[in-house]
Amino acid sequence: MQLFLTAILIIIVGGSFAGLFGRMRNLSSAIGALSCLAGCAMALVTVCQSLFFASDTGRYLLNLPLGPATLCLDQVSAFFALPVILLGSLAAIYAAATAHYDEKHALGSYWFFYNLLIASMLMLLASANAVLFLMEWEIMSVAAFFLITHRSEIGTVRNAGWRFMVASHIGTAGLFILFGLLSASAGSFEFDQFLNAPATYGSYSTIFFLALFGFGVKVGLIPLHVWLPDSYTFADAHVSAVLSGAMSKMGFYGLVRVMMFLPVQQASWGWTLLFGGLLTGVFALITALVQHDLKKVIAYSSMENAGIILMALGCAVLATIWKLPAMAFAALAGALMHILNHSICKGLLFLGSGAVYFGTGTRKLESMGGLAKSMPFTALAFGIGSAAIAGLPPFNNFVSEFLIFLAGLKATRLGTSSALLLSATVLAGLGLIGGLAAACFSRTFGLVFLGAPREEKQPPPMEIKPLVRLPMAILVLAIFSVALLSPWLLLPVSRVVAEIGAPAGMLFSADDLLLSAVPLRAISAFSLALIILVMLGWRIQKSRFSKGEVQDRPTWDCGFAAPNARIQYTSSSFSQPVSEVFSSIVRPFRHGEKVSGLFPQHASFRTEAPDSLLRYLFLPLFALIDRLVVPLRALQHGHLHLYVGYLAIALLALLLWKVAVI
Amino acid sequence: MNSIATLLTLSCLLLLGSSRLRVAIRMVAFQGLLLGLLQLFAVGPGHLTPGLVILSITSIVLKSGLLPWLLNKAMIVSGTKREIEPFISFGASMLCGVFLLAVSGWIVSTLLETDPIASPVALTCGFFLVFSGLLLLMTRRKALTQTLGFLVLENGVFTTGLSLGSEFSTMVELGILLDVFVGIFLMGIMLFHIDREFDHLDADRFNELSDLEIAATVVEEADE
Amino acid sequence: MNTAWALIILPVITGIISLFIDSERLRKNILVIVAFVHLFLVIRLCKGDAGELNGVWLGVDHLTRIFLSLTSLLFAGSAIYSMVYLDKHPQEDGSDLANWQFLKNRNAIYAACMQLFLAAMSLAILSMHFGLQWIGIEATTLASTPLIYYHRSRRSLEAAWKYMIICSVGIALALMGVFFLAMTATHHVELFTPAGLVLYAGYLKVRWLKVAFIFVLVGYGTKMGLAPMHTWLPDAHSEAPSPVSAMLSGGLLNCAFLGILRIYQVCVALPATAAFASELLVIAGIVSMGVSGIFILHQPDYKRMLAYSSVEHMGILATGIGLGGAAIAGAMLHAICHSLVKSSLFLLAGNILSAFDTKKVEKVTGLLKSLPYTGMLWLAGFLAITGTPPFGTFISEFTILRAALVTRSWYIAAFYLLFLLIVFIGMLTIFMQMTQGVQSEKPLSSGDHHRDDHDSPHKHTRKHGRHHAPAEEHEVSETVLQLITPVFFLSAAVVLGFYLPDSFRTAINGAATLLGGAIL
Amino acid sequence: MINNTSILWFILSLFLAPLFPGIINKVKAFFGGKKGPPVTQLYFDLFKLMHKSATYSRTATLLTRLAPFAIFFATIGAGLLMPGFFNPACCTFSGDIIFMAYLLGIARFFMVTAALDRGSAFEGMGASREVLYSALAEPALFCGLLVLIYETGSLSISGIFAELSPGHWQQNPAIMLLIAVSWMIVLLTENARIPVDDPNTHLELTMIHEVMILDYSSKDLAMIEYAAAYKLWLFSGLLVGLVISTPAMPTLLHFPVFAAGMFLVAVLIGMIESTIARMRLIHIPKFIVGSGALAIIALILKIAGN
Repeated sequence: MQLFLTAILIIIVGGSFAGLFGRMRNLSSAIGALSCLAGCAMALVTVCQSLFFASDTGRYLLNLPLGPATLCLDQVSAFFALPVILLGSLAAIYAAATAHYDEKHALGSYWFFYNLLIASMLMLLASANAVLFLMEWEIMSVAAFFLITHRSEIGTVRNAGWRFMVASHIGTAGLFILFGLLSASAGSFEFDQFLNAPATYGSYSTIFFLALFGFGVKVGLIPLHVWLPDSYTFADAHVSAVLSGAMSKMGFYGLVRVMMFLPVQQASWGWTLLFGGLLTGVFALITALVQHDLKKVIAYSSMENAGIILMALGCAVLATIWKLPAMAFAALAGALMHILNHSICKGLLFLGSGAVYFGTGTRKLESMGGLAKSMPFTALAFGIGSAAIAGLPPFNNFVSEFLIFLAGLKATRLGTSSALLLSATVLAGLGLIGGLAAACFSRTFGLVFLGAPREEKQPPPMEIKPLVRLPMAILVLAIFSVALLSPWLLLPVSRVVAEIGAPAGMLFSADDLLLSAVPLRAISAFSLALIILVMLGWRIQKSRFSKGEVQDRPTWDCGFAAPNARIQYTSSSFSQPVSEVFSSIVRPFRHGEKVSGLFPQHASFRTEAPDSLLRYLFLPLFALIDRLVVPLRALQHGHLHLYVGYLAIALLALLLWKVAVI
Repeated sequence: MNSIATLLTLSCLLLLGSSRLRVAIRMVAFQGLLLGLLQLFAVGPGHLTPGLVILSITSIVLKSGLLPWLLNKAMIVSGTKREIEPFISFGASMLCGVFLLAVSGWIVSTLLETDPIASPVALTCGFFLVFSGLLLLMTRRKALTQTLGFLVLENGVFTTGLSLGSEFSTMVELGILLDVFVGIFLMGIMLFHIDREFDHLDADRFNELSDLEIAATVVEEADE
Repeated sequence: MNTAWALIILPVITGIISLFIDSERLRKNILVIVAFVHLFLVIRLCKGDAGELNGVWLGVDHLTRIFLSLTSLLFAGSAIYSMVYLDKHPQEDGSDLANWQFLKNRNAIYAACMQLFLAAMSLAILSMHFGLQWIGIEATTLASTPLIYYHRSRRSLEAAWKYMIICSVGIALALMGVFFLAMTATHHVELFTPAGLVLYAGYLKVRWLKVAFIFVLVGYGTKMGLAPMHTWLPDAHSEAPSPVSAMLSGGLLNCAFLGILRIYQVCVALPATAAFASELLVIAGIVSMGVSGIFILHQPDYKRMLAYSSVEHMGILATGIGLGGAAIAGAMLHAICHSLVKSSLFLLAGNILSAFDTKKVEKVTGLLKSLPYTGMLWLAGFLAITGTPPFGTFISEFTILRAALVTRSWYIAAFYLLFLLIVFIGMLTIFMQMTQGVQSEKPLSSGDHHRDDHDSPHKHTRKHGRHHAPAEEHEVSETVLQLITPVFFLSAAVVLGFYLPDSFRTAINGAATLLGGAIL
Repeated sequence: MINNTSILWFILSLFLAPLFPGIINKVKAFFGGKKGPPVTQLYFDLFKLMHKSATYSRTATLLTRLAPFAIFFATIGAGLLMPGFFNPACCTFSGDIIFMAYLLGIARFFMVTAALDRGSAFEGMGASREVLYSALAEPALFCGLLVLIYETGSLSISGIFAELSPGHWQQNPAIMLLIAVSWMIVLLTENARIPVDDPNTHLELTMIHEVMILDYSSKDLAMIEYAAAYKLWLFSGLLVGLVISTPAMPTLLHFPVFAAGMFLVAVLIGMIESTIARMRLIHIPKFIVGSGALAIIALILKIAGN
């Protein structure tokens, strides 16, 4: 545990030194990145110790104003530390490598808050005390806020930062009440006291729904997701990678931790998680399909994956209620693996979008295209990332989605109608989400990298420096390694699942593990075969059979006189069928002049679909609050004698109310 | 004790009704005088300690001597002779005065059910003076009359103190008296500043500092 | 006991002396020396023997230790700051007021009144006798009114006048409360101090104690800025010069709060009045938090916003005390943190005001670029005042919320969190608007005197020594003196967030036991 | 686990797959009163294409060359999981049909991205329609599967087809029929048959599947054509396994009965294609969601049933 805390200390100290030398850009980037890497490496040692060799890493006492707070790293927090360490270090390398791209902003404050964010996440995972947890939770939000508003001279960045801070504060208010109730009924702030706390102050359901609300804001549950797309879009690429890859996972960590406190589960929790997750996933994907900003699409997809993880947790809860250990194991393993897989893919996609932004200088899908020729490596990495995030077989996300499917299938063992309903939702829901995700990411990848460039860029986009490619290469490696080694990865995950299930009385036998491991072995075998065969076939075809190949013809254009890049399918046209089918949910704006006149000169058509929940729920709500508050301001009108009148009225009111009573 | 209290209530009623500032200041001076005497009679003729005598003399000198002189000076300098149409007409404020007297009578009776005190009349007069002081502060336009209102309020508080018979050591009583005097003296100086700044003494035109005009700017949704 | 009296009389003497000194430099030095001597004496007093030195008049118990050290520290901080502040507003040379105005020089008044203000506050905090405490609090009002009227503008005059009238009326009612309190003390009680009354709690007349508490709550509540009586606070704090408003928010509100705590000490002794008093306090607290929330949303003037946030925090204190249990210790910690953070915020507001010469929020943008250090501290202050973790206010607000949950008062907890949220959103909008975004150009700092934008020219045209020099654009740099105090106070608030020194812990727990609450 | 007897059947299915479109065209020609191309036409085409040299568009990248291999091998991989000729599939494990569906998904992903790669307006059009319709079709497939799992209790497709018996058809004919119809519609959608998409139209603006492979030539086109035929074979194999459930059949009869079943399915598809005109594009989503609804109705009946 000491090693873990020294790691955190190194990160913070490095960050503050980088902050001091803000003016010298390279020096501060170097210090910040190196300290972050060193800290992450040391933390990784402890995490591996606890996760792979299942050795107890001891406890540490921190003396806080409200009593001593224990710090301990058990299996669950070790697992959740993996995405934080992985993405934290890679994003640090990426940030250091791309520091020279933008001269305007001082990097000192950037590095300070970046390292603070990573350190607070690691501390959050290690804290086993409510007060320390809340402190780290808010420090994490504050650090993220400053990272998002790093380029604060742009109006929309400030807007995004404002929305992020308000949403995270509302979430933390929920957490305040949650930990207040828990510590009240347990009598102390320690997590291990919470385990067997009687439900004196508020029933288990209130505690669960408070946790769902508090952590749901950070995770992106459907009505609370409003801040998520903008914050991830307007933050820097590597920052949004860390935010979506690591910070939103802290929301899941908190949710799992609180669910471990509650000995008895209710069915209503499971159903809320399940249908909440489904709604989040489908809504996110439909909105993603009509977006025209590259990073906003990726942001919505992180919301979609959050939905999938919530569905998995819902299955796990219901499985524990119905006493189906096999299903619970598959669901929990699926959820945990999906958390890890999603942070890997999402990190890769955001770093890719950052590279695209450095190459082309814009995020608009309408004006991109044909980047594969000028940026081959980024194209390859982004391609693998988008195929992986869509949950397609040879890649890692499919493994975890398959486990969740498996959990849904195993529910049929029970035979009751609710079990059937559960498996129907899981199968149909995940099927639809899988299909839409494949649609969304083939569209994004196609529009950005393939075809011909829709707008000429000066200067023409060039490939990013090799150092910047390193994090992406590592992530691609991680994708393939998790995909192919998934059966062996299941062992540490099973230990974590056992630890999660223990308080709820779920004991997992060896054959539950086997029941999930067998399909995974087959899947990894198939994936390996598929990859090898495709590579082999393409290599043979390229070397032996391609002697007569010709590459100079234009694409088949049905004999059109003057084909140019503008005839390609743009993002609005690609998403037109979807926005047609789901127009009630998405409500897109249609801007465009009608084609008129015998020989029409000019016509343009553009659809735009801002987040419908934000537009129809929160903005009117905030406007209503403002309208309500305005008349009340007449209280401070400036007339002295009325002020004295307030005094007199207050006195008389109290006297009459209380004196009559005495 | 009771006779002085009734005199005080009468002077206060007159004050509520009078529209001319000169009369008002004289009334307040008279009240200061009555208050000094009340201090002597509150304890009863038997045990007059030297401290008590000094106390009443200083309060008479301050309350009916120095302060009215200052307020007169302020009145002359600012040239405001009469209180012009306060928020409620003088007749109405007289009526309010009577109503307040009834209310303070009711409060005193409810309070004194369990433990009676020396002179309930003085207590009612105290409450009445406090309420009419507040009424003056609330309904008059001129800053000068507001100071007078405050003075009446102070007198009311002192009479309640004396009627309840809760006397502290003379040093504390002197301190309280000194504080009140310095307070009103400061108000007098500020009256000169107000007169110089605003060249009028209408307190209700002091409403530059307010939060009325905050427009409800809705957080607009600006997408780049 | 003589150190206690020295604490009070020393500033009075030096205050009067500095009234007649003409040299600016000497006066400033006296001010700072007095501040540090006072601080040294206070520390010696608080470090003194553990037993309460409860004489008839002055006494030192845990409550005094907390508030006296706090006030003295704040005074030292604002004394250092006012050295720089007075340079920015050089002495008025000869004003043509009527001959009544024998005190011509406003800086002299400033120094004198600041020291008298310190003396009055020390008296108010140290005094055990209720009457003496009333004199102390009344003296603070008298000493602070000329300070508010320092800028000699119409707005500051109006603010001073309102402050004077409302506070005096409030304190007069408090005096009535004190008389009623004297009434409750039957012949048994010989010492008219909180400890004395608590000793004979059985014999007190309950009915009069309740009426006394109502009058004291309304009276000192006016001085403290609780909800319906808070109307003077935004005007006074936004028009007063920054070091003065720092002292007002940090020190004065605490004295009034102490006034209420003293009588609350007596009320807690009797079970009947305990419930009565805490219920009233909680209601007043929640109402003031709500009222401050209304006015902070879209507040165009950042000093008024800070003033309303003081109203809100006084509301939090009142709620904390009312809830009882661990919340009382939480409220004590909150009082310390709030004073530290609020005074540093006001001093920073002074920096911004002297640089941008306007109080309008939309005219000040991109603070992080124009005044980097002030900008950073300004943001740190925002995080502190809204109770985000690294600062102590988070610990206290969480303790108060937890106490509300423990006593199963769900509505209070709900309103408490709702209003905290509304205030957070309001302040977030304002602070983001000021610190971020494109750097707004700083007007040519004319430097002669603080000119508020819609301040109408005085009736008498002021004779300026020199006509306006050709406006040269000189960059207003942030001098170190301007920043020392906020940096020191904010770092103290951060330390309180992580580690509570033992002396603080014993003081807070002692105060909590005095007021019938559980220890932290 | 792997059962090696099925590998022979798998290889046989590899050879027989191209026959399937031939039969459909033959039936369509018969209905159209024409002689039509010989049944083995696809074999000749494949043989011809294998010997031609490829031309690629200027805007095409490496992906265009890689995609055909991915499509081909993914579809073949899906075949490995598919029980053919009433024998368990080569590799069976619980949830293998989901893996099969997603393997077809990766094939579709490569098809769509390759279409976008060449930067032509028509291929983008086809791609955007293809992704939407397949996304809507998957839930129907899975719901039908769920009912079958619920009926038979086994989690793998081979187990299901082994358990299926005429008894199930007698017990609740309505449910089985609904599943069959919804799977038929899924077949028509996934393999771009008439009501959803017209395989041999030449109007690029109306195509969905064909337009995406417009720009392919020689060996790539051959592989994709073969993969399409094999996919058709898979889906019809599913249908046959569902309809003709014969547990007690001697192994001798496996081949002829299965071949007859496949022939009947081909004839059915041919008849559908010759009798129904193609649907307007805006109605197609309703049509597919309709098939999903059928499967869900079957599900509800099942839930209400027990």
